[in-house]
Order: sequence, then C-alpha cells, then structure tokens
Amino acid sequence: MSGFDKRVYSYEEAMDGIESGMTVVAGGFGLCGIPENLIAEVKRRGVKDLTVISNNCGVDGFGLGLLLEDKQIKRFYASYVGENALFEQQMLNEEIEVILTPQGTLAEKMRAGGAGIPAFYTATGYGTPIGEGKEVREFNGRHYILEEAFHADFAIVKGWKADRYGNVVYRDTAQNFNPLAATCGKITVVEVEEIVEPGELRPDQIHTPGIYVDRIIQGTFEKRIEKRTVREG
Amino acid sequence: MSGFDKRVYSYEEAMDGIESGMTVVAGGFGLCGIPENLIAEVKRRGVKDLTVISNNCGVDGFGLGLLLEDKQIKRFYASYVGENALFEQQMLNEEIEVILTPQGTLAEKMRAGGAGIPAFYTATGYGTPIGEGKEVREFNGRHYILEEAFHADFAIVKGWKADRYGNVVYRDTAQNFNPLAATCGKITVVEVEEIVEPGELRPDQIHTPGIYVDRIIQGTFEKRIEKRTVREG
Amino acid sequence: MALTREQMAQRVAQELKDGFYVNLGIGIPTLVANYVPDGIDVMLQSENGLLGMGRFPTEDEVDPDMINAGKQTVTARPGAAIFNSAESFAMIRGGHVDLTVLGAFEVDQEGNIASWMVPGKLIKGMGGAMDLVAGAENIICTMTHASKHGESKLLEKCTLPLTGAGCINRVLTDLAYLEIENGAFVLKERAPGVSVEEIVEKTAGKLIVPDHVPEMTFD
Amino acid sequence: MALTREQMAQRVAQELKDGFYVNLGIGIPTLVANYVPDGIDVMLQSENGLLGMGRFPTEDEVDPDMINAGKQTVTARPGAAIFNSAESFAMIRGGHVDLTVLGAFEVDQEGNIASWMVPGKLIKGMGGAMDLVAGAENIICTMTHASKHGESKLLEKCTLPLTGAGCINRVLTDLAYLEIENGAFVLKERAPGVSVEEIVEKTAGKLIVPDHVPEMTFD
Repeated sequence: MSGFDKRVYSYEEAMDGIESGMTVVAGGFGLCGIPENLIAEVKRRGVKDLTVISNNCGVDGFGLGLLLEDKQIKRFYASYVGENALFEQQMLNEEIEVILTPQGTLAEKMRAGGAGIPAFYTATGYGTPIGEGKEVREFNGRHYILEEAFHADFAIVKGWKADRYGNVVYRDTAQNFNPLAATCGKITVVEVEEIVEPGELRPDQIHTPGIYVDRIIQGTFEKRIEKRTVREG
Repeated sequence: MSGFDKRVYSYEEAMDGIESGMTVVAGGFGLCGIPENLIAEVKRRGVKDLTVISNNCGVDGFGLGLLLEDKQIKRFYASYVGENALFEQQMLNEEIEVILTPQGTLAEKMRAGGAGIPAFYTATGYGTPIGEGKEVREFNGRHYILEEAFHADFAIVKGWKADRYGNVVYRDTAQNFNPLAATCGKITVVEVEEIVEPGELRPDQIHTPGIYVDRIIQGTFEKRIEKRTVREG
Repeated sequence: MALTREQMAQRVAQELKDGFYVNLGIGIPTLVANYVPDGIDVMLQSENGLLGMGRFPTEDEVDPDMINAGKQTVTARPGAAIFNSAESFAMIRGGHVDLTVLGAFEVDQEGNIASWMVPGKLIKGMGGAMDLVAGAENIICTMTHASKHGESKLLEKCTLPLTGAGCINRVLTDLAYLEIENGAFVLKERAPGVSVEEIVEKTAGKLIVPDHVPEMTFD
Repeated sequence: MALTREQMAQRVAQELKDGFYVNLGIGIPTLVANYVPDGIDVMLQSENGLLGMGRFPTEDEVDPDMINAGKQTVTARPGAAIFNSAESFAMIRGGHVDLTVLGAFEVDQEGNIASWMVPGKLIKGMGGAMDLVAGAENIICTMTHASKHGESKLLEKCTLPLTGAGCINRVLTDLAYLEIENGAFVLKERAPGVSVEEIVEKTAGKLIVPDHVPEMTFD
C-alpha cells in the first residue's frame, strides 16, 4: 500500500524539492479555489526567479500576491492581473515579465501539457497582439493560431476531498483551473479540506484521478472572498 | 421553461431529421454504454450512406452491427472492428470504407470537434501507416503528426441519469466515449435510464452539461455483455 | 435621447430567445439578466465554469466556493452544471453558447473589436474576452456610440489593439442598434428621439442608412 | 528451456515497483497481474477509462457497465477512478502511466514495434496500442523470440507496418530478456537452460552479448 499513500503531514514536506528558477502552475480563479497554504509555503521558503502560471495573481497580501512581496516571481502567465497594486508596480518597473494569455487558451495549454498534446490550433487571439509571432493556419476557411502546451516543475492545487491515492474532487466553482493544473506538473501537490477513505468517493465522480497526484495534504483554509455581493434575503 | 425542456417521448422523435449521407458519432466501447435504442431507430429508418464514428461496430445483430444488415454504413471511423463477421465481409468486399484511428486519437478528435480546436498534434501514429500523408512536426526533439477534429450531424449517446435540461451523468465504464461524442454533434441525442428532476444531480458532478444536449429520452436497455468473465465467488 | 444603461440592457434583452445559453460580460451586459422578457428562459454561462448562474446570494447563502466570472459571489439555479475551465472554454470556443454580450472600446466596419488594451495605460489582461469573441457566432457589442469628447467608437478601422478579428456582427450603442454586413454598419434602429443625422455624424465607419430607421420600442 | 507464458508473466512482474501505474495488454501481459510480488502494490489502468482495475467479478457482481479494455467484465478496487476515453488517453499520451506491457509480432533494434497489422490478412485495428507505445516511456514488449518456423522476431528492421517508431526499450521473449540501446539489442538475461548460442542464432537484429549473461531466476 505504501507506494500509493500520497499523504504528507506538513506543508514543508508538501513543497519539498521546490527551487529557485522553477516553473509553478497554480489552480484557482481570483481567490476562489486557490492553494492558499501551498502558496504561503512557497513564500516561506523564499525561492526566487519563479515562473508562475495561473489565471490571476491573487490580491495584495493574499494568494499569489504574497509571492510579490519578496519579488519571488520573475515571469507570470495569466489572463487577468488587475486586482493587485504590487503586481502593477512590479510590472511597470519591469521587475516581472507578464505573458498575458487568453483564459481559455491558458486552460487548454495546461490540459495539453498533461495530455501529451504538444500544440493545438485555436481561433482565440488570431488577428490580435496575442497572435503575433505565432503560426497562422486556415482550416475550413477560418484562421487559427498555434498554441503550445504548458509544463511545470510543480503544480499546486486546491481540492475539496481526496483519498490517500490522490483521487480528488472539487467543490462548486472552486474547481476552475485546478484539475488542469494538476495534470501538467512534474510534481503535483494537492491540498484539500478533507481526506477520506479509499472507496468513499464514487469512482465515476472523481475529478482528478490519483495518477496525476504525487502528494496530498489536509489543511485549513481562510477562503477569502474577493467581491462579496449579496441581495436582500 | 419550455426552451430548456429537452425531453422527447418517442425514439422516432429522438432521431427526427436524420438523413441518408449524414455523419453520426456514437458513444460506447464494445457493447458497453452504447445507445442501443437510438441505433435501432437508425436501422428502422433505413437511412443509407452514413458515415459513422465510433470506437467499434458492435457485434453481429446488436449495436452498430445492426446497421450493417441493410448496408446503411458507407464509411466507418473506428479503432477496432474485429468482433463482427458481417463487418469483415463488407470490408473485404469494399462495401464499407474503414478509416482505422488510434483509440486515443479517436477520443481526442471528438473532444477537439466539440471544443473548437480544429487540429492538434500527437505522437500517436508517427512513423506508422496512420501517419502517412499527415503533417509531421517536431516539438522539443520529438515527432508528432497533425490530426484534425471530428464533426458530426448527429451524436447518439447513452447516459445513466439526466435532467430535462440535458445534464447527464454516466455510470462506471459505460462513460467511455459518450461525453466526447456528445460535444461534437450538431444535434446531440442522449438516451438514459432515468430522467430526474433538475437539482437532483449535484452541479459539480455532471459529466455532460446540458448545453451540449438537444434531446433526452428515457429508455430501457438490454445491456448485452460481450465477454462475461467471472471468478469463483 | 441617448439610452440609459438600463435601457441598453433592456434593448439587448429583446434579442434573447427561449432556451438560449448566454454569456454576459461585465458592465451593461450584466444588467441584461434583469430584463429577460416574460415567458422566456435563458441559462447564463459564467466562463469560470458555471452554466445556470442564479441570483446573488442572500447573506446566509454566501459561499466562497461559488463565484461568477466577475469574481462576485453567486448562486446556481436548479439544473445548473459546474465544470473546469478547459471544459468551460471548450463550450465557448466550440460555439455552443447561443449569445455573447460584451462591452468594447471600439468596433469597426469589418467586425473587428478592441476592448482590452489601451497602449500607454496599464494593461490588466483580456480574461476570457478573446475566447468569447472567437467562439460565439452571435455577439452583441454594447458601448456608447462616441466618447465623452464626441469621438466615434464605430470606426472604419479599430485604432486600438484588437480583441478579435472580424467577429462582431451586432452593436448596440446608446444611440442606435446596428448590424455589420459586408464591411459596413447598417443602421437598424435608433434610440427614441435620436435623429439619424446625429447617428451619421457620430459614426466614423461606413454607415448604411435605410430609407426607414424605426425608433426602438420598450415595453 | 523456453519460458512458459506463466513464466514470462512472472519475469515481467519482477519489473514492477511499489506504486506503479501499469497498463497491461491482452494475452501474456494480462497474466502479469497474477504475479505481483508480495509487498508491492500496483494500480492497473484499463484504457477504456478505469484506473484501479480489480479482479473479475463473481457471478453476482457481474455488471455490464463495468468492463476492461479487453471487453471482459471486471470490478474496480477501492480507490479506483473511472473517466472518459479522452481523459484515459490524456493519461496515457501524457506519459503518466509508469509501465506498459504489450505483445508484438516484431521488434527491431531501433525500438520500432509492429503489433497490429499483417498485410493480406484481415485488419482488425490498433485499438489503443499506438497511443500506449507513443505515450509510455517505459514499455516491456512480450513475445516469442521466433516464429513457429524458427524465424526471428527481433529484427534489424521491422517488416510489418509499425505500431510505433523508436519507442520500445525492453523486450521479454520466451528465451531472453533484452534491452534496446543505441541501435542494438543487449542480451541481459537468458531463460533457465537456454544457451547464449540459441539466442544469438534466433536474433536477426544486431545483438550485443556481454561476457556474462545470467539466467533468469524465479521465486
């Protein structure tokens, strides 16, 4: 059994092996479903010159925004980075290189990396600055550009429940990029709210099969809300 | 509400609009998870010159094998067709054109068709007869071939449960190609064992979101077993 | 008179059909959800991975795991489906969304749209907008007809970096509803009390004006 | 003496490591599951969409919705995951499977494999074999060393249409265990009682024979 018991019991162990200069892909959309404790551990370790792939860069003082404080990020692939004053400042100072990537292309590049698809064509970005320098090709009279897959040294992922084999389910819209990030890391680390016994998750309802997952850790989460919007009850 | 109530109450209605010469993609692997009643309806209608995309062609007298009896299939995309004497005979007589497609490529071509990806690169088939005539390209020192997406006029799919919006879940390995086929049909018809009320299926556990589905029908299924293999109890 | 934001949303809502899957961008497009006509049901797609977006939650219902593409807390309606971002954009890119409504800085007579980047200003990113304009066959662009300084936003050729090329076929401004056909804007309706002359004056791109241009009607 | 099918499976099973995800092809590879060494746990991947394949069902457990890639009824072990075919081959093509074991008609010194088609004979299809050989970094090919007529199946160059190019690095035959390196077969082990001479004689491709070639050992 031991070979499939992927549980670790400290965040230090969870991020063991991460080094300066590595590429890290992180799940999450805004502050929803972000691997908040794994990010905090990356900050604690002080590794530098990271290339980070994630839809957003958190906010000042939370989520991936934490990694800006000590300038740990060298390059950032994202679709939207407008929620973060420190990010803006480092971008303007050219301390951080930002490669803006359309949201769907970002997701598909993660999936492709995990799925052994080195590149695919998409109409997204054709005729825009995003298409510049990329191969253009016509299929059935429409123009598409070639996009290549993402690969990362570490994938950091936030799940809801997992078993020790690394089978993971996500809750509601906290799923977002997480299952895609999980597929394209050399080492994939998933933090979850609850570790359950094997067999408790229905096999045909698992979002991320354990084969993609190297380490599982149970944590507690702040789950900060970025834009609390309510109606009268 | 009516606009989203996709239920139909007869197989005739379910396959309304299918015509000779059309392309039909069908879910199922072997005889597992095949849309058996939808196939029977295609047979009943006697439409001819069909292009069919499916992993296998059923067996003599069941599943897609039924469509061979009246020579309704002109062209067949599959990964394995070895379970069917009538198919062999029509293949040898060149009455049916067979385009053998690796199983993973077949699945990915369905997904690509549904996902607006006109083409993708894969290492599968490079250097083999499958790669002949296809573009070869090197990424990071490895060779890949270009494969294009599938599109079909009709997708016929077998689910387990669905709601009237067309949200579908599949049971165990009867999932197989079904959710992929569901995405790449102009008209997607799903037959299921049970139609449940909206809200009964957990939103984050739906395999096929209703946006892909045009018609839902509840049926009864023989679920024939191709290779019953048991151990002593 | 120029349409208010609410009237713009109301006019767009007239384009909804029963059974439509619709993606609404941020701003005026979001307001469209408030004007869905009686007897018509539409399902809202939120590109972070939610089909069947419901109302904002009550204080008790707020759930950090349930947000929309604008990062606001939301609810899911019965019959909703939730999925990952690759699946969400497969849906969008694959053309399964029936109608997309989004804002823009500029649109031109070739159907090009610029909505995400102003050179020299801070760039925040395109989010899902490039995928949405490339994927939908049916897009309505909502914007003011001209800038505060009176400069037209309906151009012969966009001046800003594009979000998508040749993908817009319908534009609703505060002054008019127009369609883009064969390299020209075609004036279909005008806001109540707005003259054809004013629209002509404020449209820099090629504009085709039919003999009769009806005023928009609102219930 | 040449290995039996069971011994071949047993020898392959010695290559399993605790925690391996393994895909076993039809025939001898399937038998490998019966010889997983004590203290080692492997998870079997079945390419129709099952990770964590269990034993065959009892008569009571038979379920038409639960089959393996050979279309046999199976069970899932606790902790199994079931998914669609695109996901299954994403896993395979993406190199996530630790070991693939499959049969072949021919293998050559460049690591090419032919296993699916004999011209002139009825073609049944490649199923998932082409994806498996293209995706796995770690493949063991199992086959008899020579045909019934004594013709070698370990060739300088495959004569049959390929399943995959340059993807095989290990071969277990009924006579020997070999690795493929730099355009040659390297003889690593011989079946008990089989002479190096016999192996040399029955290997048509370039063969490197180390000074010492140990016999295989079985528990």
